[in-house]
Amino acid sequence: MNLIPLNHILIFSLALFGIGIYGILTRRNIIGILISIELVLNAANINLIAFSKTTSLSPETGLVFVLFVIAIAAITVAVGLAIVLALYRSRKTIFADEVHLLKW
Amino acid sequence: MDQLFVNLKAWFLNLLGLFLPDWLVMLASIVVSGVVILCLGPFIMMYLTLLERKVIGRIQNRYGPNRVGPWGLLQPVADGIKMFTKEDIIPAYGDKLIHLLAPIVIVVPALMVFLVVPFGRNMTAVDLSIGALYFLAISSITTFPIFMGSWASRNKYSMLAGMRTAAQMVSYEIPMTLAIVPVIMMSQSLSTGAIVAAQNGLKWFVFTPWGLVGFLIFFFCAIVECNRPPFDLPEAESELIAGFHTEYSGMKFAFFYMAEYMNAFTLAAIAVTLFLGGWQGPLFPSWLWFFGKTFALIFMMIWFRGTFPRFRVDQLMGFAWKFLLPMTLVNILVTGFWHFNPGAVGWGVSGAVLVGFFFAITALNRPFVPEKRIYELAE
Amino acid sequence: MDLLQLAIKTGIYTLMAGTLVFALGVVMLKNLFHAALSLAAVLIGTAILYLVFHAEFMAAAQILLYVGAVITVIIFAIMLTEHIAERSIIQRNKQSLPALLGVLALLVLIGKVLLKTPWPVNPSTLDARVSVSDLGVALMGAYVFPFEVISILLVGALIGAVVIARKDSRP
Amino acid sequence: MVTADWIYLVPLFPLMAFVVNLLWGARFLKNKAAWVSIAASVAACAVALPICVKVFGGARFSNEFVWLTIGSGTLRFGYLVDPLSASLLSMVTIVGTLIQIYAAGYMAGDPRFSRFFAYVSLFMFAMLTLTIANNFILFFMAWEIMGLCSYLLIGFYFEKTSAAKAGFKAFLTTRVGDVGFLIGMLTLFATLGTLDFSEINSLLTGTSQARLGINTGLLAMSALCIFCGTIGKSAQFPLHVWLPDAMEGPTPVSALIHAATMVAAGVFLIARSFVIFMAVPGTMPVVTTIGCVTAFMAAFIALTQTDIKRILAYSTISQLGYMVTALGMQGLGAGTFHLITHAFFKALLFLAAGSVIHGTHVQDIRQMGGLFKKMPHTALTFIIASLALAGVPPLSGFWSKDEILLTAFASGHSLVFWTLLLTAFMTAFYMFRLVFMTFFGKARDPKVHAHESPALMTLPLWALAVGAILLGIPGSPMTHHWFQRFLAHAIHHPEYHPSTFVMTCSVVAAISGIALAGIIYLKNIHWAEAIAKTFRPLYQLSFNKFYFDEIYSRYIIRPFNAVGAIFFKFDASIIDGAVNGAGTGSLWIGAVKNWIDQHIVDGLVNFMGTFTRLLNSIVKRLQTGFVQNYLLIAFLSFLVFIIWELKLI
Repeated sequence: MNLIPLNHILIFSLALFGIGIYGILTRRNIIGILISIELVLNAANINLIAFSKTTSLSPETGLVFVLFVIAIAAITVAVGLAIVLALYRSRKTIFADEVHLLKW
Repeated sequence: MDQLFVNLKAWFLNLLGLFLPDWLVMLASIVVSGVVILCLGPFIMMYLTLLERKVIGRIQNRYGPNRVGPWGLLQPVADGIKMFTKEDIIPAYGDKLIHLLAPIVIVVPALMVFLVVPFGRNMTAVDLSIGALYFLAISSITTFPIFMGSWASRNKYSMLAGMRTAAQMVSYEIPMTLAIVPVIMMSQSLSTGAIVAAQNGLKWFVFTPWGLVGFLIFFFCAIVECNRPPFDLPEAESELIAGFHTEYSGMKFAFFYMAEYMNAFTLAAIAVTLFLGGWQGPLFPSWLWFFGKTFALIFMMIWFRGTFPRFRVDQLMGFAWKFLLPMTLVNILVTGFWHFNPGAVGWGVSGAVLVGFFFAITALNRPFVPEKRIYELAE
Repeated sequence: MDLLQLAIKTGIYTLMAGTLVFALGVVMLKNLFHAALSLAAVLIGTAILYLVFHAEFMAAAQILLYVGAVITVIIFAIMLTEHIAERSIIQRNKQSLPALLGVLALLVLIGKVLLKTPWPVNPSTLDARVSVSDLGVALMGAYVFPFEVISILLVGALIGAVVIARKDSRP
Repeated sequence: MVTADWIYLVPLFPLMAFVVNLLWGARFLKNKAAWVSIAASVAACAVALPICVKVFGGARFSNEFVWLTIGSGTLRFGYLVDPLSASLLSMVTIVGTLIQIYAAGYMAGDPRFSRFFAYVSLFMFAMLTLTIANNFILFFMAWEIMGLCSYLLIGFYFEKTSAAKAGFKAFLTTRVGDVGFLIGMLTLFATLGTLDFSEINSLLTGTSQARLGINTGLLAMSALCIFCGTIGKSAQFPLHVWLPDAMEGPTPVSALIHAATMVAAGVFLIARSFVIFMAVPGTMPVVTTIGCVTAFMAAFIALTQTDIKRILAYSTISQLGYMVTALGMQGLGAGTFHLITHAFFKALLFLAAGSVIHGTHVQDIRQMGGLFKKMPHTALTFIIASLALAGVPPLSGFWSKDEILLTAFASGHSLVFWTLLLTAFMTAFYMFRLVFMTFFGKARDPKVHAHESPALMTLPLWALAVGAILLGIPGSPMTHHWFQRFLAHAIHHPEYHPSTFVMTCSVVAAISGIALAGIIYLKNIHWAEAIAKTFRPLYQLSFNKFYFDEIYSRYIIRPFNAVGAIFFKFDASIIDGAVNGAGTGSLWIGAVKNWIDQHIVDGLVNFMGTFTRLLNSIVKRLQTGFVQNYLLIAFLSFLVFIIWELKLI
């Protein structure tokens, strides 16, 4: 760990986070959005582990949190994709900008 | 004899150490073990194919391949040469990149698993502290190439087969993982070496009730993981031609073929380490015990291939979710019980619980009666 | 010895760079399947990064859970819906410019914050190795409540997902 | 045993008859209605006569109950039966019953038969209440109801416009009198503080110092005003015009109301309030002169009249004049005695005239003649009554008229005596002119073929004839003026000894009148025209009833209408103008308000509407429906938040 200064890791995760956000905002395909969400969560995980390794008092807290984050990610993907399937079956499209029933 | 190979490697390293800086020597040891695995893998795969064809032949009351070399020993070499020389077709509308990438991605994990397999006393390549988990993680990656293969070839049959294989492998991964849990509970550690050490002196886990059940479940899951019959539905010839690797020919197909057999070998090896005491054995050198047990299991697999008819898809899935999964959960329960009072009492109670639960689940799983179709006549 | 370290360091940086490239791939790639695979690559990259942090269990868990389960489900979803999306359809909607600007601004801002704040590096934890058993104890000890909640959440979510995605059996 | 308290029943029986006839008359009773009202009046007789006999024996009944309490004062109604009201009571009930029996025959076949008898019963009720009333208010209420009944009965044949006009005229003229009467009553109440007869008597006949406190001037005025009521109701000099026209009504009505009872009510009023007149002697000459003038004038007009009922009407007016002059000369007994006797033979005369008209269907005596043989009963009773009226002894008329002449002579009113004597002569002349022209001589009009009336009509004639003959005795000297003493025992007034001179004068006047009539109208009829020509102006004057009607219409009605027209114009132009002006004004205000409401209020509301719509169109752009837009907005706002919070820039 002492090989790499903490800041670099943070920058790296920040970059990942930014790319993820950009992906969420621009991807037309809903599954694309879901993937980008995974990316964002992953960036968070990196930070968690980096901090648990360097600063936190009890090192295992970060790790436990990473486990929980992974569980949450799994849940989001499962529910998200169920919705995508239902959407696809009913509206024959999975493009976010085509699903605009609530448009004024 | 036992430490033959270990001493051989130590000797070689000292030889190198004479004229190389020590970090280079470390590197060399890594390289050596790497090379050994890389050679061992394909070699085993080749002779597994031969063994399988010989045994299936014997089962079908015929000789296996015996034309090429004495008793057909060179047959794998011939196959290899055939694979090399065959024309390599790439589907036109397929996804070229993914198409080429698929065989690589399937072989690499197969080889990576060898890392944690303890061939003999202190003959494991890298004794990771999370050996078992590593094995599980790597085996879970094998679903990817199947997707890539079936998707890249852009034809309906491979797509369908890909979906089925993936579903099948994902469903059986869970019982396999849970089957390992009792072993880890009892051996207090994830690393394969520790697990084998926990089984020394004929205290193989298989001789415990939960061990037996765990072994059987793990063995079934292993067979399914590497798509061997009777669970080889996806690339069943009669239905889906060659399943997800229909479009592959030549060397790419060889990779798929090799990955399949290497998976078979590693799964058998892991089964042995977890349940059959790995290289523990009274008389013979540790690695001999290990290879003996592993080939015994492989023989079992080939035997299965020759005897059992193929499973239907829904039976396959139902078997995993509705039977294996509950059994593993109960098994974990029983090991908890066993941990506190092993021996005769343990056998009695856990045996009763397991058998009782077995019949309970089979009773629960009423045979699937397809929904009665209501044909509305066109008005 | 520093040579080895140097090698490792360069290895790590290239790993990070590669992960970033794959991350961009996830966002930029037109073909969704490629995006999913590049996501798998990113996840594997981060798993390796965890190894650097000596969090082997995390790496293995990440690969097993994330790559094995999550990505598989995503690819299932893509397979089920992909055939309608021809390659030609543009995959990015029109608000990419403002989003880009926003993200860049975010990066700049938080970057500044990160660089400016002096993170208190606790030397004792640097070389502490968290073994799997410590994790197990923590999970079952201090964090048993979140653990139970997560399990309930998982069950609920999965059942919900099944209900939503189930083909409507009602006529 | 009939006790005093039954007296209430006397007026109530006719009232019940009225109600029965009114409600069920038309549909159920039809021509049986007559028996209902006759039964009621017979019952009234059965109750009233025993009481009167008791009163004749010296008894006196009076009782009252509290009708109304006004603040501290209370209004008490009740009955007072003293000699005066008892005599009148008996007269009214007997005559009323006989006339109703006669009317049953006379009105047979009339489509509004039951309604006629309802009105008659109502009249009987009013007359009886009037006679027994114990205070002026109850008296005045009965007085008004009688006025109403006279209007209804005069205008009974309302199809004929003349009848309707006559009814209207009668009602209005009596109304004028009634107003005077009301004012009199009010001033009386103002001065004496009470309207109860017995209380007034006790106040005015009491000791002097009680009387000193009373304001005599006001009392005189109230007496005169009360006398106006009599002038109106009893058809005295200025207000007598309505009586001749009242002959439009059916003959029994004329008999009952315009001969016997109603007109007598006026005289009865003066009798009732005689004490007031006594208390203020100054008013007496006024009464006398009015009475005397009326008597002479009416008799003079009657000379030249040709309609049988008009002649009798004028004779009634002159006889009333007699009674009023008697009362004016403080001859209470004489006046009332003449009232009673006159009621009988005048009713008889009218009924007989009625049967004549019933037989010949003609009212003009110039078309009649020689009816004696065809209608013997009617003729005989008619002749008896005429003799009584003319004052031929021993009939009742002679005694009562003689009493009045005696009072006039004895009290020194020589002028009055001689005019009354002349009037008596004229009365005798026109009565027998009538008798000879209708019953004797040749039938002048061949179309007229008379027939005798049925028994139902002739019987009451004979009953009345008996009354006419015998009733003179109680008041005659033979019984020592029992009647006058009976009447006046309470009020002391001068007693006069019968003088032979007065008797002889009156007999001479009567006989000469009859003889003159016989000479002219039996033998040489042409003398009549000759006299008429010689005294042309006098004849015209008499024939046209002193042109009273014309005078009234020109000098009273026309100016009255003119004033009315002026007021109408004023009302139409100014008041209506004001009202219309208010209307249009509010219209204008409404219009202005409408404009304001339309433009300003609605404008405001619409503005609110459009403003919100505008706002809406701006804000709704935000809802693009794209999930990622919302995310972008969230993200950018998050950025802004960070910049703001952490003050990075």
